[in-house]
Amino acid sequence: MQKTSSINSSAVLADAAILSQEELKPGFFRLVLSAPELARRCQPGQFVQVRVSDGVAPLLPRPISIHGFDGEQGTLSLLYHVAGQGTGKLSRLAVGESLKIWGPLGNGWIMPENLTGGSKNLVSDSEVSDSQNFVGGSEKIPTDAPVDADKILPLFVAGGIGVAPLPPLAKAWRDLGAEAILLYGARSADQIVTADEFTAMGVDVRIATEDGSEGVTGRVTELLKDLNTGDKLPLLYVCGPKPMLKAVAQLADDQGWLCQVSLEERMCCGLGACLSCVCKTKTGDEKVGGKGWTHAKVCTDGPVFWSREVVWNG
Amino acid sequence: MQKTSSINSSAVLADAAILSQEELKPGFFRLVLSAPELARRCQPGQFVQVRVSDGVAPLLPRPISIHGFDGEQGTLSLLYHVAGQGTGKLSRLAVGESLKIWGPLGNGWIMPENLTGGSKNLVSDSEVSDSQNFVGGSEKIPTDAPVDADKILPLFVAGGIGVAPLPPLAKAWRDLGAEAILLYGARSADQIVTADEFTAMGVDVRIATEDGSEGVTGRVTELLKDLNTGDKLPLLYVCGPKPMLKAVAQLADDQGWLCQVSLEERMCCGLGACLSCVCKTKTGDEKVGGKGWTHAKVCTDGPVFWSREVVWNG
Amino acid sequence: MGNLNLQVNLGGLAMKNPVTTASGTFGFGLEFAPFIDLNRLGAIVVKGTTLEPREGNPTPRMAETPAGMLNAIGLQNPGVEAFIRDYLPPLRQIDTPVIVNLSGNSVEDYGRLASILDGADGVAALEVNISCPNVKQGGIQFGTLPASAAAVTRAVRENTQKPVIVKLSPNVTDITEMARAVVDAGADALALINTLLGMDIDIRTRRPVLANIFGGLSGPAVKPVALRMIYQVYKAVNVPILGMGGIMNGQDAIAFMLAGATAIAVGTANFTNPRATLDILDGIEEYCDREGVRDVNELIGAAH
Amino acid sequence: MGNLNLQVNLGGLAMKNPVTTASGTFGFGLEFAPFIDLNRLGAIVVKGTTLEPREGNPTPRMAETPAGMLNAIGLQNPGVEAFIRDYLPPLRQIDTPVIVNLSGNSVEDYGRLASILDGADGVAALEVNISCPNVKQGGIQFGTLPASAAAVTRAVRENTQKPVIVKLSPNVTDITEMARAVVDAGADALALINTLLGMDIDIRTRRPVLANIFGGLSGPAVKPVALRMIYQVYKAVNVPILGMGGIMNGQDAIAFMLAGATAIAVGTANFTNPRATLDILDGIEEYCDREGVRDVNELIGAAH
Ligand SMILES: Cc1cc2nc3c(=O)[nH]c(=O)nc-3n(C[C@H](O)[C@H](O)[C@H](O)COP(=O)(O)OP(=O)(O)OC[C@H]3O[C@@H](n4cnc5c(N)ncnc54)[C@H](O)[C@@H]3O)c2cc1C
Ligand SMILES: Cc1cc2nc3c(=O)[nH]c(=O)nc-3n(C[C@H](O)[C@H](O)[C@H](O)COP(=O)(O)OP(=O)(O)OC[C@H]3O[C@@H](n4cnc5c(N)ncnc54)[C@H](O)[C@@H]3O)c2cc1C
Ligand SMILES: Cc1cc2nc3c(=O)[nH]c(=O)nc-3n(C[C@H](O)[C@H](O)[C@H](O)COP(=O)(O)O)c2cc1C
Ligand SMILES: Cc1cc2nc3c(=O)[nH]c(=O)nc-3n(C[C@H](O)[C@H](O)[C@H](O)COP(=O)(O)O)c2cc1C
Ligand code: FES
Ligand code: FES
Repeated sequence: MQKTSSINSSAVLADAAILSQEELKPGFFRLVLSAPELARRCQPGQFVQVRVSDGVAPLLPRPISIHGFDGEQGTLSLLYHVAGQGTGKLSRLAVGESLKIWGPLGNGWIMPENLTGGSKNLVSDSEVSDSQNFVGGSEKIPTDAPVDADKILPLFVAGGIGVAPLPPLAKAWRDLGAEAILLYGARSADQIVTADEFTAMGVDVRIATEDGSEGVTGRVTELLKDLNTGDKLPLLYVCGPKPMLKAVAQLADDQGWLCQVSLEERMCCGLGACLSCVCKTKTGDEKVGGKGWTHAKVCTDGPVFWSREVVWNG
Repeated sequence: MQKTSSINSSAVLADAAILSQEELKPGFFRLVLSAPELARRCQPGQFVQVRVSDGVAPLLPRPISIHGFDGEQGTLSLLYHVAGQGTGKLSRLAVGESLKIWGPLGNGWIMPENLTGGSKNLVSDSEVSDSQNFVGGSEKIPTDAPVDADKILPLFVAGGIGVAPLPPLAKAWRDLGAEAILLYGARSADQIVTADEFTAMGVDVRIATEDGSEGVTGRVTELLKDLNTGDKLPLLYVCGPKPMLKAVAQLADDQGWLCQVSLEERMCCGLGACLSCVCKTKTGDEKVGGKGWTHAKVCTDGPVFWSREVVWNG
Repeated sequence: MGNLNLQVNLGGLAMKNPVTTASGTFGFGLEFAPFIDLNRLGAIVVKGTTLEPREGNPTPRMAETPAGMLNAIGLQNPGVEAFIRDYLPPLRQIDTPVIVNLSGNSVEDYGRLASILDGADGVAALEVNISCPNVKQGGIQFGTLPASAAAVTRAVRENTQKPVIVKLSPNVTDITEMARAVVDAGADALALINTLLGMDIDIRTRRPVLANIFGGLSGPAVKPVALRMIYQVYKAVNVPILGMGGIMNGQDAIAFMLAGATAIAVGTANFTNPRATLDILDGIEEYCDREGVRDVNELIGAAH
Repeated sequence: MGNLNLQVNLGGLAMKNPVTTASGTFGFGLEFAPFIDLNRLGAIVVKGTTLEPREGNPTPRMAETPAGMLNAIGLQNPGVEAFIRDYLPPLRQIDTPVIVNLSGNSVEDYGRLASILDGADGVAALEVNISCPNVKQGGIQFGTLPASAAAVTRAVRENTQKPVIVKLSPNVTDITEMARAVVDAGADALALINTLLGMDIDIRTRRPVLANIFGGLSGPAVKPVALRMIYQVYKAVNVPILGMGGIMNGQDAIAFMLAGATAIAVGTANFTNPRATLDILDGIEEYCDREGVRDVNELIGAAH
């Protein structure tokens, strides 16, 4: 059977009206859209495809994480950084104009409710070798023992615009009363956005900037060293550029912490159809003559993977 | 020597700010631009190239007639009808935005001051056979006898949006105190624009609509029949769709009237460089073994030609 | 519109309308089920299938270009056995014929694939992708030599009763020569065009953008080339054509039919709008309605 | 920027910088004088010239396409004698080498054109357009058969002392085969790409848009194909390349040089911006400045 997990069965196409567009810091924008049907279906960590033109420039949609959603209000918010033609054009759209977007797409972060109880949520390290079921990471936990949400220290780790998909997740942990930490690294203070909104949710926000203009001087990995985790097991939720993901995943692995990463790849469809967005994930089948890896689709098998699923040196 | 008449030596490239954009009738727009250097150089009947995007959609500039210019104010106005992608995009631009335009391009209408006196302005029918000098029509008059401006009845003939390049010409004749007539044909009343501005200049405006919703029912040629020209020689200035130009030119020819037409062709450069915009003009060299016609460039040899230069059945 | 006939016949494959999907851009079909009713399509052409599973090329596998895109997926697919086992059963639930696109390293590969798929219930026709490197001939594409294209066509023809559609590569000097070669070898229909070979360079890194260096260009940018080749091939051979290459809307689809296509495939447009196929079908109907066309078959080749 | 070397050598033609114009898009040069200082260009390639004057094709001769355009001018030009008499003298006043693009109906035509132009003062090099139908061979293009392309090249080579640049057609299966054939026949440099053969159809009239039916596709749409061919040819032969095909800005020009071009030509971009050539030159300088490039020659082929 075709893996149904890799079909975005709840995705919808929407003509989303722009409710607000705000430049938070130079080049960093928050866009709020009206898309009731879509907003109702979102899970933290999912993304949408955004078509910024109705012509050929640019031709392809841009994948953007869901920064916030409100099923009751029917709204969706996106946080983005102007990187080129597409995001540049997006930033020049005004309230009242509308955009074609589709989603929610992909598998999001593992949510607290999926950590407790039920054996289906628990996976031992040895099961990593099951290539058939491994991909589509957020449903299984690669630890040796069951974990309950109240034994977990949620640790959000953001590099730059990687902060975008974290707020809905932080909200979910806040609703459980969990103490959570955001480690947020950026080039400089003028690239730090929405940090106060995490603070407002009770998240302990710690900042590192490369030029030292805010918080600790250095990269986000600095903040991970000598972290006091108390008697809890840290669960890292990491989003940022690939080298940062890799460094954080390495650190987490060394410490035996749980770690999820949200990957990025160039995408066409976002639907699992075109196979442009693949990443190498482990199959564990070396022992049975396999090559030990396969190409998973970032768009539908991810974008969130357990860090230990990912082949980092490939 | 390369014909210097086919180089737009006075053309300039301008970043023209939009001063106003007004929808006169559904789909008919008047755009006023700030382009001081360019405005100073315009002659009635010339056109500009307008680049409506800075990307690839559309890729090529659009040729639009100069509807008005004011050298002192440094402004230029364009009158256009939304025909497709390019003019559609143009119509959505707002005050404060700017456009790349270049011009003035081409040879405009014959002006009253070029009609009187000096032998250089006078050409006899027999000279039509001079292929070297014939092209670039507005400087010579294909009649048997010299004509003075005060013996002329200026007759503006517009088909639809063909009214666009006529106001600066009407102004020039008004400044001479000439009695002028505008014959204006359109599909229906809601495609008649700026007629009152001609009236305000003292022009006798006569309208024909195909559906009879304004003026005479029928085509603009209806208005030409039984026209009382008094003791004057009509000089027709015609702009509109090709079949209409042809019909009017035929009528004028039959009557022995003077007639200039403004032609349209698909253009790339507008500068005489690419040769996409050609039309067949007469060389009169059949008798000496030639084929009797050549390909002239609408952009630099025209867009205004004497109707008798043009090969209408080619 | 009730009176409009949309049915066409693509070399023996009866289709309820001319709209199909371009292989590799529509996955195995179900990926688009959240957005469109797959039953409304004329046919579904699925991702290119090979004898063995393939992991394809390293990333980046795609790059956007002016009005187009480059891809170098490298035929990642689960292999024909897994296709028949895992992907075909749900497709059989849909009331739309499924066309399987096949690729191989050798003439024998194509023959074996054809015979395996000939026995598969739910496969309506085979589309033979000849833009694949011929391993035995040192990587030269089957699709660029008339003789090898004909050999591949014959191998497929001899191993199946199903309609054989041969998909031509546009990277050739004379597309009509290729068309004649494969029609003579038994093709029931032709599909064109596959992608134009292209590349892009990152001026910051000073390296090719795609890990594979070269990739296939598709999208609106290639439309004029596609229309030209279809127009030429329509004149040259007497089998129906499945036209594709940059079709974005109903108007484009009509232009392809006027050039000579009996049916059309929607490729890159699926990425720009997941409802593209049905929007295009609606656009075709609107055009026929407006222009008084009672049967889409009237349009085929009408620009000649 | 004062230290930046922009000089390049295109098969014996010394140029003060790599920016030239694509034949047929820049007229005879003076048309652009109101907008740019022609003295700043690396070279000017003028409109295709033939032995006799030609009136070219009927209109419409051009159509816009997604990110590109089709043209079917049909080589309208005043003929080589009128070119030398009327157009060359003012060009001699400009301190920029003039490259004349030539086209013929037969191998002999090319030879005669070359010998006439060889004697013309102010002609710095010849660019041989081999994308012309060979009347003697029933209209097949010289540019699609290695043997006829070589014959044309040889005819030109034997009749001139000036650098011979052969301009290749992209409408071939194997561009490297063509490149090798003309280099072996004596080409000092290669120019690529000429236009891709394409067409468009008007769905209202149901007729081809161009009076000539087919036309040549140029502009950003073809850029990925141009880059690919230049990359391939750079690897295959050892003569300098004049690269073109959709160059719109300095970044595009840099990509072409990285792919292997020694100089670049600006074509369709001249229509979108009459200052395109100099804006591109400025863009090349800015890139070099920003990236610490001291000599543009460092960039040539650096993506390999
Ligand atoms: C699942 C996912 C979620 C994302 N979420 C966000 C977000 O919330 N906020 C945000 O600012 N950015 C996000 N990105 C990155 C964003 O998609 C790119 O910055 C954007 O596509 C760049 O487009 P552009 O036209 O502005 O830049 P260009 O450089 O002009 O893009 C050119 C091409 O490259 C592709 N591309 C370039 N960079 C990337 C990239 N990093 N990932 C994928 N494709 C890329 C584009 O799709 C496009 O086809 C996300 C990417 C993915 C894959
Ligand atoms: C000298 C000249 C002066 C003109 N003056 C005016 C004017 O004052 N007001 C006005 O409304 N229109 C004028 N036109 C016509 C105007 O240029 C076209 O309507 C416009 O280019 C259509 O562009 P589009 O993108 O909206 O339509 P599309 O149909 O999308 O255009 C597609 C392509 O065809 C070309 N094209 C289409 N129609 C024409 C045409 N009639 N003439 C030339 N090229 C065409 C365009 O340049 C473009 O490349 C003039 C044309 C010429 C040649
Ligand atoms: C991402 C992608 C993958 C493709 N994979 C295949 C394939 O597996 N087999 C094949 O024959 N064609 C493949 N193609 C080519 C398309 O089927 C089609 O021929 C081409 O894209 C032109 O159509 P378009 O411009 O509408 O996309 C692929 C195209 C794209 C964009
Ligand atoms: C209107 C037009 C006319 C052209 N005429 C010629 C020509 O006479 N000779 C020639 O070799 N190439 C001719 N070309 C091809 C260009 O020189 C160039 O190779 C091609 O347009 C690709 O470059 P571009 O995409 O930058 O325009 C012409 C192109 C255009 C657009
Ligand atoms: S983007 Fe198409 S499969 Fe992931
Ligand atoms: S538009 Fe280029 S010559 Fe007239």
